[in-house]
Parts: sequence; C-alpha cells; structure tokens
Amino acid sequence: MKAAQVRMETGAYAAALAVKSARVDVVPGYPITPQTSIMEAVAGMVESGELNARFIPVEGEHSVLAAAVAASAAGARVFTATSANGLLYMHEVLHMASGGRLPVVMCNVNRGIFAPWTLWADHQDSMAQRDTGWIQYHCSSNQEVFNTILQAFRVAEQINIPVMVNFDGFAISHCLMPLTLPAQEDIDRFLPPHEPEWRLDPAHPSSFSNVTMAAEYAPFRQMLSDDILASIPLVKQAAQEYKDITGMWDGDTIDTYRLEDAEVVAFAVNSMAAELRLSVDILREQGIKAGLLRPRLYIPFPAEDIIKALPQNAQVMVLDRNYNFGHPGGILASELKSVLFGRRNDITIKNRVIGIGGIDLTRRFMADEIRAMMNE
Amino acid sequence: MKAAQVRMETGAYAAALAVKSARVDVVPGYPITPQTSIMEAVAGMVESGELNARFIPVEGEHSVLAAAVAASAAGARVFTATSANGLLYMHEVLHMASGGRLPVVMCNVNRGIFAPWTLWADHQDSMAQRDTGWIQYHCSSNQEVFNTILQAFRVAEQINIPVMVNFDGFAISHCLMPLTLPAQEDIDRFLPPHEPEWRLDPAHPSSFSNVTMAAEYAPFRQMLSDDILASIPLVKQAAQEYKDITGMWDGDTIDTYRLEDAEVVAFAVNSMAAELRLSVDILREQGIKAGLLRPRLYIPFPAEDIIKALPQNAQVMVLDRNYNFGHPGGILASELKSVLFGRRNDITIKNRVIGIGGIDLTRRFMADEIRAMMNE
Amino acid sequence: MLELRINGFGGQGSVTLAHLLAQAALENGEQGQALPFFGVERRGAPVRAAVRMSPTTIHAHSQCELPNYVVVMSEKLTEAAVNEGISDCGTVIINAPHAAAIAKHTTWQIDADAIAHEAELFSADGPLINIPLFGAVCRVLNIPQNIMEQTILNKWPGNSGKRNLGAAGKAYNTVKQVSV
Amino acid sequence: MLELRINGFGGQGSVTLAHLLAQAALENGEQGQALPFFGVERRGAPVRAAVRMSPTTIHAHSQCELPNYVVVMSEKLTEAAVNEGISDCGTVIINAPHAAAIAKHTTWQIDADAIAHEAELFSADGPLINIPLFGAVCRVLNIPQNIMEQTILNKWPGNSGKRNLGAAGKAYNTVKQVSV
Amino acid sequence: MATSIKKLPDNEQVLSGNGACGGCPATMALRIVGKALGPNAIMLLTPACAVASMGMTPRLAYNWPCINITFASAGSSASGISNAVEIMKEKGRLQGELPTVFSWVGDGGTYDIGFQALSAAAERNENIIHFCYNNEAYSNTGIQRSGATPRGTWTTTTPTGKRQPKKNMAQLMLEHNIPYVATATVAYPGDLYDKVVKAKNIRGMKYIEILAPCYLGWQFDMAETVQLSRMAVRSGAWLLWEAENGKISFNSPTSLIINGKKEAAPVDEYVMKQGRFNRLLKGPDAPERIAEIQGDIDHQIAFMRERAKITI
Amino acid sequence: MATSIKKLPDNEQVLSGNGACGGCPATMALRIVGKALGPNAIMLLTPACAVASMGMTPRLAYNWPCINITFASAGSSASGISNAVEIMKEKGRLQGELPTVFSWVGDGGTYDIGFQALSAAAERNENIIHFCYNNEAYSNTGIQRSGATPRGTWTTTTPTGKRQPKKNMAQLMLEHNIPYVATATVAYPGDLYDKVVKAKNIRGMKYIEILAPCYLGWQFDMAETVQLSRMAVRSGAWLLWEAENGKISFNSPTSLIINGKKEAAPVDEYVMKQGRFNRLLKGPDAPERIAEIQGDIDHQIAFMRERAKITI
Amino acid sequence: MKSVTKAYRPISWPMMGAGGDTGSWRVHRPVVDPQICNRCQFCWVYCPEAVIDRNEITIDYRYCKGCGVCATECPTGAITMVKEED
Amino acid sequence: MKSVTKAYRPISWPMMGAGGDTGSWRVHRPVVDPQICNRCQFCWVYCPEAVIDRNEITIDYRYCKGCGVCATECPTGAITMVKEED
Ligand SMILES: Cc1ncc(C[n+]2csc(CCOP(=O)(O)OP(=O)(O)O)c2C)c(N)n1
Ligand SMILES: Cc1ncc(C[n+]2csc(CCOP(=O)(O)OP(=O)(O)O)c2C)c(N)n1
Ligand code: SF4
Ligand code: SF4
Ligand code: SF4
Ligand code: SF4
Ligand code: SF4
Ligand code: SF4
Ligand SMILES: [Mg+2]
Ligand SMILES: [Mg+2]
Repeated sequence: MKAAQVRMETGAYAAALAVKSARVDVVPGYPITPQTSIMEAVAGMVESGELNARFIPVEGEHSVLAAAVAASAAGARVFTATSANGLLYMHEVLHMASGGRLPVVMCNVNRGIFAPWTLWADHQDSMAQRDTGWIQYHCSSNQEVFNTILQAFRVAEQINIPVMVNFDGFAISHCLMPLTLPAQEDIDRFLPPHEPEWRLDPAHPSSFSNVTMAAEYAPFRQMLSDDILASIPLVKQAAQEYKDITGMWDGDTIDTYRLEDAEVVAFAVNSMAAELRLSVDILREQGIKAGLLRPRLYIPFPAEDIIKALPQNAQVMVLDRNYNFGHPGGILASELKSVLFGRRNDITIKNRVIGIGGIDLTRRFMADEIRAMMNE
Repeated sequence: MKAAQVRMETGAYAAALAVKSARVDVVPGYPITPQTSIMEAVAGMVESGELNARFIPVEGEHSVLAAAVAASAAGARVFTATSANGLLYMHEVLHMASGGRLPVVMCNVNRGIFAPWTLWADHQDSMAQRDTGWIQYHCSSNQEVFNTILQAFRVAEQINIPVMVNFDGFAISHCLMPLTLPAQEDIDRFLPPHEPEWRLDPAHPSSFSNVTMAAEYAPFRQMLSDDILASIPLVKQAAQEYKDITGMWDGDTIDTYRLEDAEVVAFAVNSMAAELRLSVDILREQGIKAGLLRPRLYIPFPAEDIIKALPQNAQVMVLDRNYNFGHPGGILASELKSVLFGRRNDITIKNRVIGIGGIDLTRRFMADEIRAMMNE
Repeated sequence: MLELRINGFGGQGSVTLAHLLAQAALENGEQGQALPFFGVERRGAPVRAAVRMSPTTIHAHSQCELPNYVVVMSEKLTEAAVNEGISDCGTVIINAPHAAAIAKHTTWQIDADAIAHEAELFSADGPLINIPLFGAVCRVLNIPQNIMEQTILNKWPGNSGKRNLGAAGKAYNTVKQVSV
Repeated sequence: MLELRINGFGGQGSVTLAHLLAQAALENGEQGQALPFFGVERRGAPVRAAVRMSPTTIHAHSQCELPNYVVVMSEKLTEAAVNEGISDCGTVIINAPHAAAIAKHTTWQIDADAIAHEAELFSADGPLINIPLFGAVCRVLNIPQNIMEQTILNKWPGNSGKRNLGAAGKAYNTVKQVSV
Repeated sequence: MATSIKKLPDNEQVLSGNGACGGCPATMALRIVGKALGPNAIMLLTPACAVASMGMTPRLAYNWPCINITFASAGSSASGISNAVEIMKEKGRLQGELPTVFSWVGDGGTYDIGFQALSAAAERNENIIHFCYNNEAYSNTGIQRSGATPRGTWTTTTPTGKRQPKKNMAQLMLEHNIPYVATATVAYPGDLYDKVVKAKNIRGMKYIEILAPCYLGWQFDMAETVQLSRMAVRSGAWLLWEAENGKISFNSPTSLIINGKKEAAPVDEYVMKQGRFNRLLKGPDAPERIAEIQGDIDHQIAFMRERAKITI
Repeated sequence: MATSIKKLPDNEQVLSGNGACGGCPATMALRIVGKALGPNAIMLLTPACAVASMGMTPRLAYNWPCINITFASAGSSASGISNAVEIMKEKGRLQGELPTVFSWVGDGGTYDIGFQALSAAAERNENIIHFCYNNEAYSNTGIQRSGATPRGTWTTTTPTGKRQPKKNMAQLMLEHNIPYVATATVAYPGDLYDKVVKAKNIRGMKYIEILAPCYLGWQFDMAETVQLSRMAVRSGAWLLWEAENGKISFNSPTSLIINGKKEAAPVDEYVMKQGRFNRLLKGPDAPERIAEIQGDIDHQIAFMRERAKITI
Repeated sequence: MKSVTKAYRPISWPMMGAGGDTGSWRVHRPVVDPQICNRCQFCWVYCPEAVIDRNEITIDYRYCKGCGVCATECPTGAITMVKEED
Repeated sequence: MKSVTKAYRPISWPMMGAGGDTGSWRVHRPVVDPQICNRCQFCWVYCPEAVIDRNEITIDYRYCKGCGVCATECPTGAITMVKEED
C-alpha cells in the first residue's frame, strides 16, 4: 500500500476526485442542484489538464445519458452525475443503458422530485428508477462516495451493467469531511483500463440493438435479470480487494452496526444510516438492544446477506425516505417483506416514511421514532 | 338504461370511442406503435367535428404529457395515449402530474422497451412507472378498455390523481372484437363534466408548485400516498355505478374466475389473464383445482381484496410479463409477497416471467407452465 | 370455439379478410375476433392473421397455434402454412387454379385470382383476392350466403359493394373440396 | 463530539468560516466537519452552517439542533440564533462592538467589523468579518494559535494569507468573555 | 418613439419583497412586462432564477395565475394551456376575454433544454408569447455555460472561457416564420413595454427576448445593472429589433448603429466592467481575446443589417 | 459538374436483401452516401424506417458499425461517439484514421423530437455529420404529420390537410453558423455524392438533408420514386444548395431556377401525382389549395434567393 | 366530475414579502433628497422591487433591498446610498 | 477492467438477405434486354437494392424486390417488368 493523502473535501469534490483517479475518458454533464458541484469540478480538472478526458456540456439530461451510453458503446470509460429531475428526465435512456449492457457509472445526488419543487434530499428520485436495470449503491459518507465510484467502475465493466452511485444532496454532497486519497498506483492496480469485449469498430462492423423478435429479445432480458443478481459476488470481491489494496472498508453488500445481539434493527440507507449509528447508541443507553443494518447495495437487493444477518425474532424498523405509492409506507419496507416472505416468519417489520423533501434527520429524532414504532 | 349499440372495433378504436364519449377537451399526441391507432382515430374525430376537442400534435412524448398536465391545470378534461419508449420519455412529467394532483387519463398500450427495439407486448414499460404516483388499471378486453377509460376519468377527477389505463399492444389494441356502446345520455349520467376545485384563473391568481420547504413538501407527498390508497373505494364505486347504468361489469379492483374452491391460483394481468381463463378450464379438465385472480387495479395494489379472495393454503402461481431487476422473477410476485408477509403465511407463492417481448401466450402453454410450477 | 389462420403476403389484403370474417360471425349472431399479426413486414413479405368465432364470449387473445381452418392466400405458401400448425383433421382452403389435397386434411380450392380478374377487382399489387376468398371461406364455414353478402354491404355501402358481391358470390358457389 | 452553529447573513462568508473551522480541527489532529445549510437565499438573507469536531470519526450528517456553541455573525441575529436552539450551558460568540451576556449561557464578544476595517479586509458587502471571527472562535474553542494560523496559510498561501493572519490573530487575542 | 416612462401604467404584477437578488434584471424586466400584459394572463415558469425569486409555497410574488413546469416544457405546456382556455371558452365554460398565455423562461430553458418544444410550438404557430430573459448563463445553479453564453466568457463549466459563439436565438425564431419576434433589454423600458403590448394583440406565436445583465453571473456591482444593459446596446453586443411577419425593423439606438448614423462603442469598456470577461483578460493573450469578442459582435451587426433587407 | 454515375466507386455499404420497401428512397440515398463515406465510419440510427429496414437481430443490412439510439438523441449520442473516438485516439487506444461519425435520421427525428440535441451539437460544433432523409412524415409508424410535412398534405393525423407550412430545417441549421450545410435528393446521385465527400473532409458540424419521396406516404407508384424526386426539384418544391462557412451556392438544376435562367415547373403535376395531395383536391376548393401550395414554394424560392446574397 | 377530497395541492397566493422582509437584506439605504429630485420617475421604472412611489418618490423600506440601481440611474443625483447602521 | 461474463448483447452482423429472401416479394420481374442496353448504369445507381451488376447489367433475382425503378429510369427502355408467374 503506497502512502495515502488526507484532505478536507466535500462529497461532491470527492466524487470528482474519484473520476480523476479512475482515468475516465468522457464525461457528459448538465447542471442541477445539488449535483452541479461535481460537474463544475470535473470541467475544471479537464480544462486545467489535470484530467485527460472530454467534458461534453450538453443541453439537457436526456442528452447527457444519450451521449454517455454512445461513448461507452464506442469503448470509452464514461462517467456522469445528476439529481432529481435530471435523473427522471434520463429515464428512457437508463433503460437503454442496461438493455444494451453499457457499463456507464453515474452518481445520483439524491434530491426530492417535482412537483412541487424541492432542492433537498429524499430518495424518490433514484428509487423510482429501480426497474430500469441499473445496479445501485447508496453511500453514507464522503469517503464511501470516493471508494464506491472506483468499485462501481470495476463491477460495471466486469458484468457489463451500468451502476448508479447514490448519496444525499447537501448532507453529503456539500459536507466538508476528511478524505483519504490512496496513491494513484494503488488505484490503477485496483481498476485497470476498460477493455470492452465489444465496441463500435469499423474494422469489425456490427450493429447494436436492432429490432429484435421475441425469441431473441426475451433471452436478452432474462440474461440482464440474471447478471444483475450475478453481480453480488463481484460487489463483494471489489469491496474486499479495495480493502486489501487501500485498507479502506465501507461494508460490501451491507454494512452493520451493533447488530449481533440486536432485538430492534434500524434498516435504512444513505446519510441517515450514518446518523442512525448515533441513534442506536442513544437507544442502547436507554437500555434498548438496538442495531443497524444498512444495505450499501440496493440493487441487486442483497436478500441472502440480509436474511443471514438479521437476528432471530428481531423487530426490523425500516426507515424509508421515499414512498411506495399504491402501498402504505415506503419501498425498502416492501422489498424487505417480499424477500422475507416464507423465509423469516420470525421477523416483525415496521415501517415509517421520514425525511421527505429534506426534513432534517437527527439522531435524537430517529431514536424517538424507533422507540415509538416499538409500541405500535 | 338506454338502448346500447354493438359493433366490431379494435381495442385502439374502442379507446378513441371512450375519449369521444367522455367529451374530452384536449388531446396532445405523438405516434408510437402500437398506440398510434388511438391518436389517428382521435385526430380523425376532431377534424371531422365528431369530437369537439383540440388535438395537439406535439414533437415528442415529454411534450405530450407536458401539454396534457398544463391543459389540465387550466381546467380542461385531458386524455392522451402512448406506449413503451414514449411512456419512458414521459417519466419526468409523470411525477409532475401526480405531485401536482392533475387528473389526466392516459392509455398505455403495453409494449416491450428499448434496448433492443421490440414492437410487441410486455409490461416493463408501465410497471417501471409504478413509483410515479399514478393510479394504474390493466384491461383484458376491448370492452374493458372502453369501460375503464370512462371509470378512470371519474376516479381521477374525484381524487385528483392521474390514471393510466394499460392494455396489451396488438393482442388488444389491434384485435377486432364486438364492442357494446352505451347510449351517450347514460355515459353523461355516469361521468358529469369536469369541475376542478382549482385551476389557473386570472380572476383568482394563485401559483402551482413553487419551491417548497420540507415542512410543506412532506405533507403534500404524504397526502398523495394516502389519497392513492383512498382511491380504492372510488374504483369500486365507479365499477358498481357503471354496472348499474350500463349493465356491464369487468370486476372492480380484482376479477376472479373459478377461484372459490381453487387450490392453484393463476395470478396475472392484462390480455394474458383473459387467455388464462381457458388455461384454468384446461387444468380443471385435467383434474387440477385451478382458478384465476386478475388484479384489474394494479396501483393502488388491492391488498385487502386479494387477501380476502385467496382460498386457504392456495398455491399462487404469479405469471409476470416483466422483470423485477435485482430480485429473481417479476414485479407482481414481489408485490404480492410483500402484502402477504405476516398476514397469509398459509399461501405458497411461485413465480415465472413469461411473454417477454411479445412471446405469444397460448392457453395450452400457460396451462403447462402452471402444471410445471406445481412440481417445483 | 372455431379458430382459423390466414397465411398470405403483405398487400394481398389478409387483414381485411380477417376483419370481414369476424364481422360475418357477428352478423351471424355469434361472437367474432380478428387478430392479425403485425411486424415490420413490407409489402410482399409473408403475413399471418388469426380469426375466431364462437357462440360465447371469446377470451383467447393469442395467435392460433392449431387452428381448425387454414386459409392459404397464395399457393406458394401452402407448405409453410400447414407446417406452421393446424389441428389434426383441420381444414385447408387454398387460393390456386388447381390444388392437390393435403394429406390428413380436408382441402378446399378456389381460384380467387381468376374471379378477381373477371370482376376487375385490382390493387397496386394485382387482383384483390380477399373478396372472393371471403366468399369461399364463408361457404366452407357454412355461413349463409345472405349473411356473407350483408357483411360486404355493411363494409362497402354503394357500388364497390355491389361489385364485390358478385365476386364473393361466385366464389361462394364455386369453391370446391379437393378429393384425395 | 463538539457541535457548533454559525448564524449569519448571505454574503458575510459563513461557509468559508465553517470550512476554516473544520480544517482547523483536522490541522489540530481531530476530525472536522462543515455542513452549511443551502437554500434559495440571496445575498443579505439569513443563513446557517453546522460545524463538528471530534477525536473519532464523525457519523452525524444532520444540522446541529442543540449545538455546544453558537456563532452570531451579526448582532441583529442574536435572539433568533439562540432561539433556534443551543444546548443548556452552551456558549454564544457574538460579533458586535459590545454585547450583553445571554442568560444561562457563557457569552463571548468580538468586534470583527472593526478588526476587518483596520486590516482593510473588504468584500462587495463590506468588511470581511469571517477571518477575524475564525480567530476568535479558535480562541474560544482553545485551538492553539499556531494551528489557527497554519489553517489560514494552507487556505491562502501568499500575501492575502499574511494580511488575514494579522486580523485573525488580533481577534484571537481580543475576543473576551462577557461577564454577567 | 417608445412610450415615455411617465405614460407607463400603474399596475404592478411583481410584488415588493420578492425573492430575487437585489438589482435583479429579470425582475426589473418582468415588472415592465406586467404593465404591458395586465392581470388577465397566465404565466408559465421553468426552473430558473425567476422561480427561486417567486416565493416559496404558499407565498407568491407575482400577481398572476402561475404554473411551474418541467424544464424542457415551456413550448408544449403553454400550447396545452392556450388550447385548453380556447376550447373551454368555445364550449362556454369560460367567460370574458381570453387570457394571454405567456412563458417566462431563462436562456437555459430557451436556447438549450427548452428549444425543441419551443421550436415545435412555433411550427404549429400556437397562440402564446414566449419570453426569454437572457442572463447568458445558468444562473440559478451558479453560473454554468449555456447556448446563450458569448464566446470568451468565464463560467464554472468554462473556467478558461467558452470556446463557441452563442446561438443567434432571436433570429432562429424569426426563421420559424412566426408573426412576431422582438429583442429588448432592461435599460429601455418604453421599448420593451411597446413590444409586449404589440405581441399581446397579435394572434399566433410570439417570441420576445430580453437581455438581463446579472451582477452575480457577470460579476459587476449590482447597482450597475441598467448601466451594463445600456452598454451592451451601445457596443452592439445586444441589438434591439423587432420583426412583424418576418419584416425586421431596428429600434433606437441600435437603428443608429445599423444605418451607420452612429458608431458602436468599442467593446472594451463593456467587457472590462465584467468579471466574467476581465478575469480572463489578465494574460498576454488579452488583446486577441478581446478582438475575438469584438469580431463576434461586428459579424452579428453586419449580418443582421443584411438580413433585415430581406422582406419576403 | 457533379461526379458522373460511372465515376462513383464500387463499394456497397447497403447490402442486398435489406428490409426496406421496394423502391425505398431512403435506402437508395444511403447507398450513395455509403459510396462517399466508405467503410471507416460509425453510423447512428434513431427509430425510423431505416431501422425497420436494417434487418432484425442478429442480421444487419448495413456494412458499418451501427448503433440504435433513443429517438431524441442523434445529436447528443453522435457527440458522445465522436468525443470518445477522439480521446481514445489521443490516449493511444485507437489506431489508424479517425472514423467518420454520422447519424442517419428521418425528418421526425430531425425536425421534431431530435431537433434540440441536434441544435445543441451544432452550437458546440461537434465533429459529426447529421443526415436527414426527409420523407416528409413519420413513415415507420404509418404516415403521421411531422414538422417537415408541407402545408396541405394529407397524413393520418391531418386527414383534411396540414394547416401549417413546414420548417425550413436546412436554413435553420445554416443559421447555427456551422461549417457545412447541404440539401440533396435521390434523383441527383452525383450531387449527393460530392456533398458527402466534401462534408467528410470538413472538421466540425455538418448537416445534409436528402429529400426522399416515399411511395407509401406520398401515395404514388413505387417505380416513380426517382421521378418524384426530380419533379420536386424542377418545380422548386425542393431546392438543391450547399453552404460552406455560411456562403450559400445553388446546385443545378436549382441554380437555373434561382438565377432565372429557367422557370420552375408549376406545382400541379407534382402535386397531382401524389395521393397525399390529390385526395384533398377533389373539392371546389382545389384551386385555392393548390395556390397555397404554390405560394409556399414561390415564397421559399424568393427567400432563399435573397438569403444567398448574404455572404457575411 | 366533482372532486371528493379537498386535494392537497402545492398552491401559493400573491402577497407582498413573499421573499421575506427583504428590507433586512440591505447593506446601504437609498435616501432621496426631495429638493434635488425632478420627479422624472427613472428610479421608479428601474426599481426591481417596485418599492418606489412614482408620485411621492418615497421608498418602502420594508422591502427595498438596497441594490442602488435607483441611485445609479437618478439623473440628478437626488438619491444617495447610506450605510445601514445596525 | 475486463468483463467476466460474455455479456449477452443485442448485436447483429452484416449479411445479404438481412431482410429475408426479398426476391420472393416481387410481383413483377425486371428483365434487361442486352441488345437495347447502352451500359449507362442509371439502373445500377438508382437500384435501392444494389442487385444490379454495373458492368454486366445483370440482376440478382434472389433479392431484387421488383420495385421497377430501374425500368422507369432506363433511358433506352431496355428493362421491362414482367409479371412473376407463381
Ligand atoms: C430537468 C432539469 N434539469 C436541470 C434542472 C436544474 N436547474 C434548475 S434552474 C437551472 C438553470 C436555469 O437557467 P436559465 O434557464 O438560464 O435561468 P436562470 O437560472 O439563468 O435565470 C437548472 C439547470 C432542473 N430543474 N430540471
Ligand atoms: C420516444 C419515442 N417516440 C416514438 C417512437 C415511435 N416511432 C418509431 S419510428 C417513428 C417515426 C420516425 O419518423 P421519421 O424520423 O421521419 O423516420 P421515417 O419513419 O419517416 O423514416 C416513430 C414515431 C419511438 N420509437 N420512440
Ligand atoms: S442571479 Fe442574477 S438573474 Fe438570478 S436572481 Fe440574482 S440577479 Fe437575478
Ligand atoms: S415507407 Fe417509405 S421510407 Fe419507409 S421503407 Fe418504405 S419506402 Fe422507404
Ligand atoms: S430618478 Fe432621481 S430625479 Fe428622477 S424621480 Fe427618482 S429621485 Fe427624482
Ligand atoms: S435600492 Fe434598489 S430596491 Fe431599493 S429603491 Fe433603489 S432600486 Fe429599489
Ligand atoms: S426492380 Fe428495383 S430492386 Fe429490382 S433491380 Fe430494378 S431497381 Fe433494383
Ligand atoms: S439503365 Fe437501361 S440502358 Fe442504362 S445500363 Fe441500365 S439497362 Fe442499360
Ligand atoms: Mg440564464
Ligand atoms: Mg420521415
């Protein structure tokens, strides 16, 4: 392990530094709060020559991802980032990226969606993309943002599926925290150059995504579904190798805190899951055997790891920062129930939707919520 | 009940006739196979004067829905229709329509999505919109398409939430079948003119969807989530009153066939659910106590009605025509598991994804599938 | 429930033929369904359409795998059409000047091209054979001639209708079963 | 974990102040965090920022509800700032020529405007008060002066850095606790 | 002669205590537009400074019915509203004068992400007014380059200066053959007022673009907002013209520059007053950079002079 | 003089047995384009007839690397590819000549849903060629109106005839100040070939629009495809021109019409040959309808004649 | 159809001070000298905040943001910007 | 990074007959009369199907769709369209 460097950086700048460390080739971008800071940083690095890549300032997010997937099909390593309505506007192309097996990596800086306008964090934007066929991570610190983007490129290019790296707007993107930068050689060892086994190449003409009859179309989709599940071991491997090379660890598919003997398990993602560690401590002080299970990987849903990790007869308190319209409560709760159905009837699941539109989630507030849920 | 008229019409034309019967004001449209036939029919009715409305031929689907929601905010009754990538391209505006509580009614003629291109039916397009806050119906016949569009306007305008009416491309949209047209007076009785309690009105200036702090934003979203669930009784009421007035019945939130004594329950939506009635008959002939449960209402998910309807210890065979990426199998199965968790541990759920990209789903094939699933 | 498949070439009017048959079923007091298969085929490429008739509501929405009847609009397609699937002891109706009986299947023959020529029914691609074929199929399905005629007049009120009547009627009465 | 909130007006440099304090924590061998609240506020409107310092990893990502320290960049805001929340026996640091002690709270006062004037630190909105305030807060938090100075030099290598040092140092040494 | 200041009506559609920056040129312009349109209008807004300025739910700083819409949608949503009010009136569900339907959109929402829907609305000749208040950047997100950003401008996404010239948006709309196109800027309120009144009384698609010098993005002292607007016109960096049914006429003082009665002021003063330019003009290449900016302006003047001669 | 037919190269990028209709003008044009571009190119396609014609997975009728992309995305996806190949070459990951990156897009994908991304690519002056094969409708979905559909045309969404004139798309691209813009049509293969060769050798954004008379949409006998293309030019319904760095020159035979050496043929014959027009010309209003169509053509000729005089 | 729920829509209503008591944003305050003022109304027309009375040429300090545009545009120099004393 | 799975991508490869044996679409067949033909290659250049040999002026009937463009454009009338006999 080469000497690493520690500096104070925002989550947004940490993302830009990961893009630089990954030696990305092409970055199409478009501004949207709170993601804009990433694009500004990348544009600056490109113009200063710090990063040898092309920054393409297109005219809207649908075009951002359209430029990204095409550049990826041409064989380039491609990054972009967005938030909220930018992500929603990309929706059609999100499906194209996964269906076409193009390993783009994108940060989504979570923000609540229109209508009405809000600038602040919740998770409706990325969770509403759960059916687009992207692998999705959720990060809970600046350091994890940096680490995860590098791991994401590795997994994406190994399995040929695009990866979305989510983290909360402001609470992470604009939060200045210490960041450890591994030596570039270590990163290069972890993430070798992109070597696609297929690309748009005049020397070997072939065509991408013609009209396809059901007999061929259905197997493509089945393979996509299968390979998304097949990414789980790769995600674990990436986390492990990253740890071996850099010494840093954020968990692999899941991250836990004081879970072993827990009777009450907080279940949540992103920055609120970091704050929840403090809530767990508060509850423990109050004599409640609390613990935390944070899915770091949201898609594919790490069902087996969760089923293994949950203590017997635990009450799981799912704290969703999104709505599962058409059902009461949130999406995480519903997904957890679906995977525990018929497999962990010992578990009780309770659920609340909190933090919508950026409502501040403090350790005390969440500890109180969990206590209240216990008496429901 | 006034004298009704029976004629042979395609599903697409049945939809256009419903638009005419609903006395719609504004119809923005854009072509996409297999939906195009609806827009062509509506454009023809408008130009011939048969329908006193404005048809707006905009330049793409994002604009289709943007024109639709704005027209709705101005107080008009608005309809549109799309398919597949057209629907995906609208995604950002789908969220706006529900968040803004604008009661637009839209047909989605189900078609598999890009990449690669397919023209034929599966349900990834509409099911990938499950988190956009729209109420969603699935129809299994031309007649049901006609009936449902009228019921959809009623429910949408009562609860101020947009409604999507789904039916399969070709199998329904281009299938010529007998259609019963109730007398216009009966329809007018069932669906009185749109009287929004709010609209863009210079006499009472007010503004729609400004930037909103969390303290106000969160309650808006909570209300949306609550009201989507609150639409269930309205959906039932609409089906019942429609029956009282026209004599026609397609089920309310769910539709069942030979379910009472069933030990094996086929669970599916849209045209395949119609064909499944024949599969059920085949299985019964083979001595298998089969039955069918078809959610006619997909969002909100009619959990209580399903829980009530499912016979004790039934094996439920969920046949999904979509993928639930990140989980094995399809979306319907996962949603069903989530609502049965902790409530119907007597039920076994099995799941297969079939009919992707338009693979033809015959009664024999599906009967065989179900038999195969029984021995899994 | 009676199931029928039409095999033809794009431009021969298979969709209209399917629609006419479904209409005739309704006219005949039954339920009818026409379900053409749509792809990216251009004029001249092979096409298919399904037709169903039943005294009770039709719930089927799939293409006909093993239809009771197969209508072959061009004899070029006969083999392909039969191989595509037909119920045992299903019936085949072939448009051709003369046709050989198909093993194990009742076979009917009609020279729709000749009749269309005669009646001067033409499209860009040549004779409009779907009208005479409609007549022929009605006969084979034992749909009364007046029902057949009413269906045509409903679709084409006025003169073109009349002209079509002649051709359809001729086919209705000249379609013949091929003896093995 | 030490929690601190800054209350100021847009344009007074509260974000830079928060960043400097978090940097100083790192410089001081601790973990630091600066978490400004961003809204649609324009220059002149009230703004807030959270700062945390801790010997161990900081997991908190919320705004500071009940901080141990509140920094008031303009005395106009004193009452609002305190009402917004502060831990019992929390400390308040006020930028004002003279300040009255706040009941139940240790209160410090510093005339950052005057010091900025003197050092000729100006922005479009008047004196650059965040530099002296940084010095004052470091003193109150018992962050050694050399750490405070190093932090400034890291941020502004060169002359502007030097000029800032003076102002910050002056504040470091003149900020005084208001006796009740 | 443009309407004199004293003849402008009293009505205020923009209310005091709105959320805009002090000295905001967009708000300044909207106030004059409001005087011309009056209260019987429906306003559409795409995400922009104008939205951040309009107040947060439940408070509104504009005295019209307003609808916030998705960023790409001004052209299509305005079409939806104008068709809706017209058919509802036809059907007798609306009484009184038809309201004017207008969009209030920044340059990002007009030149870039909103251009397609706008162009299509023009092709359909929808009965709407599209206003573009042009501050030559994405200001609300902190000053990124847009299609309206002139060559050589610093923005956060062009830290060494934008390489491409801006789109000639008003001319592009003119080439859509719509009944009315006009340009204006805040320093000439009477001119702006007259153009809006004219547009209001023409049926079909109208496009009005207003240069809005934004102190935050352009980096000058906010008190100078009107000064910068005036300098832009005097230097020819911004041309005042209007076109009814395709016939272009220039408005004073641009008309004097076009017909040679008056020299355009050299761009130096205008450029040097703005941090977005002058921060890049500290190096040895400053003369070439200024020459490039001047060149783009001279080209534009010469081109529009010729274009105006086409009266077909 | 345009390259003579016999001098056109042998290479065929469009393979026999493709999925297009017999007599397809788009395929006809692509064959000639292929001869000019050669094999070292990357092709982008948006949903259109050209996609339905290219064969279904795993079969391909075009002898290039091709990528199907979302409908709105030709301009942005082509930019992504051209930037990708250039940086990969810079970094030494690509050897040999840079491939030409070109989009093959219909009028719907160019005038309507793809216009925004295209306009933005032009503003950034991306190094790509955008081809629009213009059959004046959404043909692949069964003939609906597009921004390229001329006034008075029957389509399934304008059953009584389109009310608005078409966009002057090629001119709009010209006004984006890109290095090269050209129009062409299938009846003049040498002219088309030369323009593509020229575009291939210019760096930056190139736009080439090809009129493609589609028998299915226009409703004429497919054998007449080239005839209709010729009539369109002779009647002035389609003008052949090109513009290098903004300077327009007309190509024969349009040049003869423009400089008055030759009368444009009256539009009647052209219109009457097409079902999309003549089905609406059976009523008493036929003369006015034809006059309106003729009027749009005359206006366009007169306008472009003047526009070409601007050489700034 | 009539709605059965009072739909909870994100609606806003016109009011002064929608952006807050923007007078508090002021760093400098515009002061008009009626002796010098010639009533040309330039300040009124250019004030983005609509806080100047066009007849009295008085300023509503509750909302005046102190941008200084009025002072810059005043042809007679009747408006001076004075530092706000807190 | 190298991919670990052979990603199952929707890829297609160039081949003749990608649209099928399009010769079967023909209703009329173009027949060239070599006596009349002057080798001008008009038919070759306009043939959308690229089935005409520019030197021999022979037609590949496997794929010729019988559109008749060649016959219409032939200046010498050397090409006649004759009905396909099935
Ligand atoms: C789809 C989408 N993309 C991006 C944004 C973020 N956004 C909000 S305002 C804005 C800038 C608008 O620029 P402009 O239209 O020029 O108006 P200005 O802010 O300059 O007044 C952007 C990029 C958004 N709200 N929606
Ligand atoms: C987002 C989206 N909307 C609509 C469609 C449906 N669609 C496919 S091809 C086509 C017509 C294309 O028209 P044009 O670009 O003119 O090409 P042409 O078919 O005329 O060759 C349409 C509307 C689509 N594939 N994607
Ligand atoms: S940034 Fe500029 S345009 Fe936006 S509100 Fe402030 S002054 Fe106005
Ligand atoms: S419809 Fe027209 S453009 Fe499309 S393939 Fe057929 S001939 Fe070509
Ligand atoms: S601008 Fe000056 S002179 Fe004119 S009215 Fe205002 S204060 Fe008086
Ligand atoms: S300072 Fe600005 S806001 Fe105040 S009155 Fe003058 S112009 Fe208006
Ligand atoms: S008929 Fe058509 S396809 Fe056949 S050779 Fe002639 S031009 Fe080519
Ligand atoms: S066009 Fe006629 S003359 Fe010319 S080469 Fe072809 S067949 Fe011969
Ligand atoms: Mg702007
Ligand atoms: Mg087209």
